[in-house]
Amino acid sequence: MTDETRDESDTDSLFDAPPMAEQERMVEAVLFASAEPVTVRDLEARMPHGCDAAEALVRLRKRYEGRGVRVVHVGEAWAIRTAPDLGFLMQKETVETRKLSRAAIETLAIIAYHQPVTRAEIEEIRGVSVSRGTVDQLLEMEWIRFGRRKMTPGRPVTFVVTPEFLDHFGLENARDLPGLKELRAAGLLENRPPPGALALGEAEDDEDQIGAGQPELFED
Amino acid sequence: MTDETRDESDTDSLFDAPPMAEQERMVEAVLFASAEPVTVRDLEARMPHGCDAAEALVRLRKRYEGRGVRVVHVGEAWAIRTAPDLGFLMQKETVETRKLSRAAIETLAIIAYHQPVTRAEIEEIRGVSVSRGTVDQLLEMEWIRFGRRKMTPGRPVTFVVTPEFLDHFGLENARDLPGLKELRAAGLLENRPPPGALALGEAEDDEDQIGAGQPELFED
Amino acid sequence: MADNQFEEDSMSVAERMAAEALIVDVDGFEGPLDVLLTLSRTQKVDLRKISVLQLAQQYLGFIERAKALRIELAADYLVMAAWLAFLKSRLLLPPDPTEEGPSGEDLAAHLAFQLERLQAMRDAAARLMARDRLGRDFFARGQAEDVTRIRTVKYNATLLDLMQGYARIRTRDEFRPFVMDRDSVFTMEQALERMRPLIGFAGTWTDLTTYMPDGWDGDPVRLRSATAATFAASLELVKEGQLEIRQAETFAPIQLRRKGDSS
Repeated sequence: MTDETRDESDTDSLFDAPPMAEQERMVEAVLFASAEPVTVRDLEARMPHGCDAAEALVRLRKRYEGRGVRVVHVGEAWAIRTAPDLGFLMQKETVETRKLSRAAIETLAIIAYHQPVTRAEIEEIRGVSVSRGTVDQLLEMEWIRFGRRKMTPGRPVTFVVTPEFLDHFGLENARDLPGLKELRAAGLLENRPPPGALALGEAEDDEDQIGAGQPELFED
Repeated sequence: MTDETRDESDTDSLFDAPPMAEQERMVEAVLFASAEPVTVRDLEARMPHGCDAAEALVRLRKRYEGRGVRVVHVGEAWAIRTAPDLGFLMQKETVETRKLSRAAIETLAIIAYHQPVTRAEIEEIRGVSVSRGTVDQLLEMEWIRFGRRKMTPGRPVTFVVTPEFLDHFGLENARDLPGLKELRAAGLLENRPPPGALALGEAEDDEDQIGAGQPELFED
Repeated sequence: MADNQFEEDSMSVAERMAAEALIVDVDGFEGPLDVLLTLSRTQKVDLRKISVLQLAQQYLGFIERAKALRIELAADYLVMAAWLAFLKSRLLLPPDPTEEGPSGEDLAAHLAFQLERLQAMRDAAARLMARDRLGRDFFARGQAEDVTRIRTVKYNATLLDLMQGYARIRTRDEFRPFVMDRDSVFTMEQALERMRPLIGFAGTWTDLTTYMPDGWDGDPVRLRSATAATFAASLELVKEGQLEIRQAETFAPIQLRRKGDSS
């Protein structure tokens, strides 16, 4: 670590924040203590006034590169997780995840790649109605949650994936979903309305809405 | 540690044990993920054949010296724990502002207007019994305190308001509280009494009586 | 991406078995689109170059055989069959210029798109499930330390609360609402009458709700009327120069204060 200079320069506040090395220790302690990801905001709320948790995190992450545990970014938050190549040591800790049905897995993938997505859109993609149980199971596992309503007639509710989903699959954010870019480039994430007669009246609004809404979700 | 040579010299077994740095990573991951402290024996049972968990632990422990977490010996086993000087980070303080309950406000008002006043007197004025919690809450807030005992049978304890109370409400002393006459003038007493309790038209007697009674209450 | 990820070699055997199974095991399918996707594999081409006409025929054949075996088919399988029969006729017949609606090609292209999209989602799902996963490949802290929550509750009351509380007891009006001609309507005149004497005590910013009449907070109709009247009355008093009124933001509490040095 080559950060000795910076700490001393932070002297303009009345109560000096602790040196960066000390802030790094604090972030380390909090992340180690928590099984759940912790947000920068939450870290700073717990650390003494004036701390720069984001900076401490960057340093800490670097420090743990290549180690047995890693500092990972999960959505808006940070966590320490064991390195994936050491999973074989952890048979004892392995959690049996509930076996998901094919319908549930597909529904989950559709929500992840198309979010925010309505039930009708999921059904349109799968060509079959989505059972309540499937959605309930995913909600219960906290892998999906309700997003904001769509501005289309009936204001249908949408589904989005959660930080728990990202954590479970080791994703920093929803943009990191495997193959997302290629799928989008191939036009396969579009919600093309069926041509002509089968199109509902709102099909065009709908498309506009999705075209507008989706990048926004992935962009930030 | 003066045993850097040792790792490389372990070449006599058919399957080489992983390098010591790798063993250290493994111990780190297992200690991190395990729900309980782990013994050297258990570590070695999990690690590939030929590993020296004790040595890896020594190195890992050294690596964590001065960090936010430490590798500690717990009985026969090893665990990762928060550095003791950072224990304060594991506490979260929250301050919530809440409106005082109606019962508490009324009790407080009676104490303020009638001090020193016994619990029995408060109950008589309010017409309902005063819960212990209400009084305790006011005592805890340091808005009331015990006054001297009454020279009546049973020598009941009395309550009076505190300087903190006056401070909070911006009063010099309890006599600054608006009297009943002023309350009435302010419209706070204009509601008609329930039928039967006090006849209408007696308002003036009532006022006299209260006007006479009140100074007495504040006399000491 | 969806190029040639299916094992083409084993396809012929697998496909023949699947074709048999198709009939016996309709329940195993996730709807008509799933059946179409399975059938499309027999064509062994990129989904973009698929022959929808051939696919429609295969599907109709599948429905026919299912019917012959008296297998009960869910309605959406039959709807799809009807739609594919329609599509087939559109694809086979020369386009009728007088006819409205999309061409057979458009409909076929859309179906091909749907199949490709479904296949893409399946591949994506498989890739997702194959990722390193928490609790299987990588792990969270096993011995999480709980954060001790130290919660301090600060109670608050204003002098007005105190006086109103006292007045309430002294007049024993707790359970008696005002007696009104229209008992669910609180007029602005009444609110004004109530507020005028009270505002003398409002030296500091006080919540509008503290001026609400007693006994009007239970029934939502009465609460609305009292709130509206109290608010209207405060505006009136502001207009008269007796009160100041403020609100930090939309839906934030409205607060009132006696106007500075008036009288």
